[in-house]
Amino acid sequence: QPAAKAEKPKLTLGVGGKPLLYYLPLTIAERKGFFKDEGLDVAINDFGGGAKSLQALIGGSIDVVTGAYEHTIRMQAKGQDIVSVIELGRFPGIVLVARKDRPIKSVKDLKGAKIGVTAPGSSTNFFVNFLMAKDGLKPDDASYVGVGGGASAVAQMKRGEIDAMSNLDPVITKLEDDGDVIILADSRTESGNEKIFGGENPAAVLYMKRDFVEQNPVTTQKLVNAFYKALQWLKTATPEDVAAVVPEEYLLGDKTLYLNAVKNSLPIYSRTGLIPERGMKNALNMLVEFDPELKAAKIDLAKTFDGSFVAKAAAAK
Amino acid sequence: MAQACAVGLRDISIAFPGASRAASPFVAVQGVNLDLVDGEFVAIVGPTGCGKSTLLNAAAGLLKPASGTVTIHGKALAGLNRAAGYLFQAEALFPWKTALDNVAIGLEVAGTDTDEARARARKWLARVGLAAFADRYPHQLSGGQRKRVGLAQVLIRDPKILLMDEPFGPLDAQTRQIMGNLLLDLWSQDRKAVMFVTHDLEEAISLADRVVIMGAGPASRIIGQWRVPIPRPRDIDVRLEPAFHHLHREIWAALKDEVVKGYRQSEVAS
Amino acid sequence: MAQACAVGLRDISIAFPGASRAASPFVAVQGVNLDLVDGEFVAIVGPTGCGKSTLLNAAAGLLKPASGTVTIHGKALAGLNRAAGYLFQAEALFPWKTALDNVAIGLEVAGTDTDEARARARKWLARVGLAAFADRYPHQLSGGQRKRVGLAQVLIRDPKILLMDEPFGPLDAQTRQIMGNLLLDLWSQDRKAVMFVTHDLEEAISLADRVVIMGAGPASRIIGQWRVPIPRPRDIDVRLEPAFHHLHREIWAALKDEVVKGYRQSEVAS
Amino acid sequence: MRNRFTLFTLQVLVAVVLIAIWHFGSTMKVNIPALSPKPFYPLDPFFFSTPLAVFERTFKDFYTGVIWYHLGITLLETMLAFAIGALGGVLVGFWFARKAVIAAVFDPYVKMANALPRVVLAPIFALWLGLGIWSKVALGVTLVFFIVFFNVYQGVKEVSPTLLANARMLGMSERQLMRNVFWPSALTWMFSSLHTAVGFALVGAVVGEYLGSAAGLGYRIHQAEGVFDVTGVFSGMLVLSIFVIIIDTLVSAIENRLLVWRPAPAAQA
Amino acid sequence: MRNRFTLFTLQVLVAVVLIAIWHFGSTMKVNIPALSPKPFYPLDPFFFSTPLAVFERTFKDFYTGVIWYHLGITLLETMLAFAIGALGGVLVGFWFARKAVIAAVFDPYVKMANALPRVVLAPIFALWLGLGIWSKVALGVTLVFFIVFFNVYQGVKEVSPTLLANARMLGMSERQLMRNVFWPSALTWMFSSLHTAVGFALVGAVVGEYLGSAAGLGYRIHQAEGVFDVTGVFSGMLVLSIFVIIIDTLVSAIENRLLVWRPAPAAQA
Ligand SMILES: Nc1ncnc2c1ncn2[C@@H]1O[C@H](COP(=O)(O)OP(=O)(O)OP(=O)(O)O)[C@@H](O)[C@H]1O
Ligand SMILES: Nc1ncnc2c1ncn2[C@@H]1O[C@H](COP(=O)(O)OP(=O)(O)OP(=O)(O)O)[C@@H](O)[C@H]1O
Ligand SMILES: [Mg+2]
Ligand SMILES: [Mg+2]
Repeated sequence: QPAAKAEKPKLTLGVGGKPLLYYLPLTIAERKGFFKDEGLDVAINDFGGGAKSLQALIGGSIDVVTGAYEHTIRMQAKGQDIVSVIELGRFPGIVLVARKDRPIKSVKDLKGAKIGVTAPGSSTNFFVNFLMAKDGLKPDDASYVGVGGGASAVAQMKRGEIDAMSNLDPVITKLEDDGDVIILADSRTESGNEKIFGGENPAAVLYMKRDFVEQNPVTTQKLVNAFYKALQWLKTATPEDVAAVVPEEYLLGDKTLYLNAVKNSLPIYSRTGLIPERGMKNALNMLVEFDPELKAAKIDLAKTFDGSFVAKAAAAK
Repeated sequence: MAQACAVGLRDISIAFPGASRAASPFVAVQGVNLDLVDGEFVAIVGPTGCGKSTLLNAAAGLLKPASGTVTIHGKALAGLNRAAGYLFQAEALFPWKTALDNVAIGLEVAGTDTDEARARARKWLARVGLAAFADRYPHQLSGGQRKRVGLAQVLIRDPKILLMDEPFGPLDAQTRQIMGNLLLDLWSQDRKAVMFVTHDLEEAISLADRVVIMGAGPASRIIGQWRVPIPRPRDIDVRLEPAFHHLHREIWAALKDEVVKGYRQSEVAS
Repeated sequence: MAQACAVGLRDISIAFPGASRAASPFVAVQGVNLDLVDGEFVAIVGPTGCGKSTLLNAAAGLLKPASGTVTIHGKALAGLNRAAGYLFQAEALFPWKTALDNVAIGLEVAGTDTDEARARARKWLARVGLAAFADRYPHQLSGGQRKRVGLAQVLIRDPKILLMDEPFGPLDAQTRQIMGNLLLDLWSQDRKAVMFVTHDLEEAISLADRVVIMGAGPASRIIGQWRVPIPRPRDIDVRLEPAFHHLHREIWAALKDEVVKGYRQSEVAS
Repeated sequence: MRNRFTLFTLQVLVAVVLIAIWHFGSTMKVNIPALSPKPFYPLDPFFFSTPLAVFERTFKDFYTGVIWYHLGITLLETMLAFAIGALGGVLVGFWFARKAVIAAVFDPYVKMANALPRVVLAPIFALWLGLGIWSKVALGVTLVFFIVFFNVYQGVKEVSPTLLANARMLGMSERQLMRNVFWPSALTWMFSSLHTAVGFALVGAVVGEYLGSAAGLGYRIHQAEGVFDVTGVFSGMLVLSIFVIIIDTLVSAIENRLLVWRPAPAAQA
Repeated sequence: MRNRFTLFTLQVLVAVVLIAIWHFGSTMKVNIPALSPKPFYPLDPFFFSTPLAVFERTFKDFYTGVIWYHLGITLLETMLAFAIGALGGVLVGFWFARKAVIAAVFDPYVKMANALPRVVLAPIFALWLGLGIWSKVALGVTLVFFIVFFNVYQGVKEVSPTLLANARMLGMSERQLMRNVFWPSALTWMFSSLHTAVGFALVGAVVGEYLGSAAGLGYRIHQAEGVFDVTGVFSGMLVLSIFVIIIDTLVSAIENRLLVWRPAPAAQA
């Protein structure tokens, strides 16, 4: 079958913030030439956020997206047929931290706190809500401030504008390194996820419209192959390996910080590319808890992920 | 009337909204009747603020009378009076055009091609004594020069009806004379109808077929009309003739009191 | 000169940049010498475009002469001439102020409180015959009415030096007379120095102590000066006196040719 | 202009037509094989929601009252941004217009500042001014300021030279010139810019909230976007639009009050 | 204004002072116990980078040439946004100013449209216009259009009534009025708005790229922000600023060419 030609060798891929470590497998696949190896010409469009890249997919201006798995669930509730084909991140990588000088030592203490999230309604927001619910708090018990995932998030935390924050790397690593915060919950590690979700919780995936998969099975397969290779490469890579591959600009801010952040993030990348049943349920449970629209909808989780391509990619190896 | 009526003002009254919203409207002219036949040169004289410009605006179709009708060549006027050329009392040159272009525009609008229009405009500038000032913008001209550019702008179009509001106001006596003769030349060539507002009674008598005197405002009316029986062409020395003197004295007597009356009325008007 | 010199123009030349960048500058007036003593009333007459307004602008400090000096009460003028009131030839009322406020502003600027300024402005409006038009904005006034508001605006400040550029241009003969008397009254009260530009030679002679005639432009100069020997007060009938006639004829002879010359010169100027 | 009633009818008509297009575009599938093999919505409700849903949501938000708090914050930010930005623009505009040297020296810097993308500045404002309303106000100010500034600057320079000469001959000091000449003369220009500025003040506030805040309409819109709730997004924009009309009407009222002296605009041909 | 050399010196001086503040603020720690117990940078280089680093990066980007491609795209978008937005603003401005009924009917809708946050509209533009340059151009157009529109509208209405009356008495048709009266009379207003609009066109393009694209300066700034590369962000803004000055100089040149007829602006007191 390697002779089969892609139906659509030139395609556009959307991502909401390519330099984010969350999407590292994409950068690896691109920089290591895995797409080219498969005979694909992938143009990467970077968007202001995950939501915007999804909208572009629905609107038809891009073919595939690397984005959060939860989008596939949400879209099912909205009647859009979106399917993910490979898991890139097995843990969300979201970390809940609190300022050292505040009397917040556990999630329970968040009552009445001002919590920073990347954006209202984003997965970082749901992450805190989920944790609070586990400890018997309601979402209304705290207030949430969108602070983004960049330098200003760090700034707001340092200034003390917010008491706690749910965010991703490298923001978290920066704050950790500077010794400003304590960690309340960490979904970057296996043990952390075990504690929070009782298992995995898929994060970044590669998804597309089902039409696309049906019409371009070979292209899809080749895409999955490329990402699978990137995941395999990441399995054994050291932070230094990663730093050598990513564009130089990614390191320009602060190289040590970048290395530390990669080190912290390496465990989150998927090993197998497959989403376990358990992970899907975890993701759905977290969403359903806070979204009445999803609660009302009947979600068929089996439709959100098609593992056949990953299986083939693994077999071919 | 045997001759065709060029401009007919019948029972015209014109009012402006009052200064404040509550105030009653200000009636500038009331019940004015004036017929201007083809080829007639009428001068309008009256105290300042009596409504001369207002009347011209009505004849031009720029102001709608509150009552009464304006007819142009026998037809009731709706909208602008396209047969007329109007030299405004206020400055109305296009500041973004040179003197030459300001004059040429009148022809260009009518479809004359630019080169010809400019050639003719150049001739007209020479006629009003401004040949050397063709490239100046209005703000670079003196008051009298601007007025003359305006004059050329109107005359170059050769309209059948001429409405002129103090066209020679800011000109010296000598230049006035030259411009007056220019105007009379044109007028006599093809029997234009001219409505000519001036403050200079001598000028009115020496140029016009008929002198119309308006009373002091508000609610000004026509208080007298005099035919000028002096034959044409009238040369400069016409002002020394007894007929001239006689008429001047007669009109002056009628006019003199109006201003004083105007002063008294203005205290209570508006 | 025994009397103090109010305005001294010494060897004044004034040039404007040429129409295009390449053109040589346009010299409006050249080598003008004119001394105005305290309490003197000087009328300036000259063909249109000769540089009368330009000269007044120089005396007001609004234009810097290319060469020569302007002295005011003996001191060289730097910047504006604060001692002078200037009635412009062009419209210069504040369109956003009513007639009353336009007149009152001259006092308010000097620190008079608003109520008093308005009360005095009201009196001044009555003097120029516009008592009933206090609440009008300039665009609601006739040309002659606007000019009179401007007159009141300048006179209310009671400046020691008056620069007047065709102040009575758009007024009828009767109103002119009244305004002229008003001006003479003020002038005689405290020996103001007046520079008065007009096109009306009769007006010049009947008002002024001295009549200055300018030649045709460009590079216009003063071509003659006449003292007016008629004693004051001069009443309306002064125009019938032989002395008046004599002077008029003399000045007119000098002036007449200038205009024709101006026509010829303008063909080559600029 | 016929009269107020006809005008209003026409305005409503336009609204009805627009909403009808929106309604049918988002609820009725059309089948144009040339464009797409399958029947599709001309205005995909995924992106445009439907007018009914939007009105219903808006009504509900007002009815339950949840919107008031957010609206209040956004309006406060808008007003502050508008007031500060407009005041700054007017003052600096006047200042620059009267001091040619200062204007010439700072000219390139003003223009550079005007070209900085506000989205990128937002984090810096957040850093300096915290996450409260002030960082949003600052964003709005950077938009309003330049719009007003450029117009006031030009407006002051447009004063008729004769008028200015007259004012100076009347003995006005620089301050009196400001009050009696430059200010009224620049008013038309200023108000023209204020109409644009009202909209931009709101945009600035909303974008600021969108990029980082805990309340306000921008926050709500962002939240709705995050969960793909287009109805919420459009409902937010509807509320915005309504309020900008209200603010603008206020500006127009002040304008008419201050510019009574103007002749009626030149009539139509 | 003394002369060009003095002016230039002063301009450079301003730049030097600003850069010096930035430099010392970001490289020298100060110790103000009242504000912070530890010595700190007044302008923390983590957020503000340092001028040296920014210049070095900018120089390197130009030297290696990587920036040209991105700059080219952004400039193309800016030019298009500016041209289309300004043209649209001028045309619609004229049209509205001459048709009082249309203006009155659409007035509230124009103002509503002006108040919509462009950030929220970005996905809709992407939907309609794809991800190429056109969706960014559209974003810029929505900013430029309104700024130009409001000014042209006002400019046309400001035409002196006497002048208009004269033009009409000279027999001008509506089209001739446009060309000979309204257009030249509105030019000052238009150019005033164009100076603001140049900056906003660039802002629109950059924000569009920032919100979703594969190239352009906005894209680069977005990338740099994602990895805490403040130097990259500031370098991007520096390049933007330089180019807006160049475009604006062009606009000014055209302005001076078209407005030769104007009297020199009223002198200073
Ligand atoms: N727009 C207006 N609103 C109110 N009143 C006006 C308006 N225009 C003119 N008037 C008044 O109408 C009267 C007549 O004005 P008009 O301009 O016709 O006078 P005029 O005879 O031309 O005077 P002048 O010789 O001074 O030019 C004046 O009293 C003037 O105040
Ligand atoms: N800004 C300018 N640029 C170039 N030339 C000018 C400028 N202002 C005036 N002039 C010229 O200078 C000469 C004198 O102008 P000025 O206005 O002083 O004439 P004037 O004697 O007042 O004429 P009038 O009686 O027509 O008002 C005129 O030929 C005029 O064209
Ligand atoms: Mg009049
Ligand atoms: Mg003059």
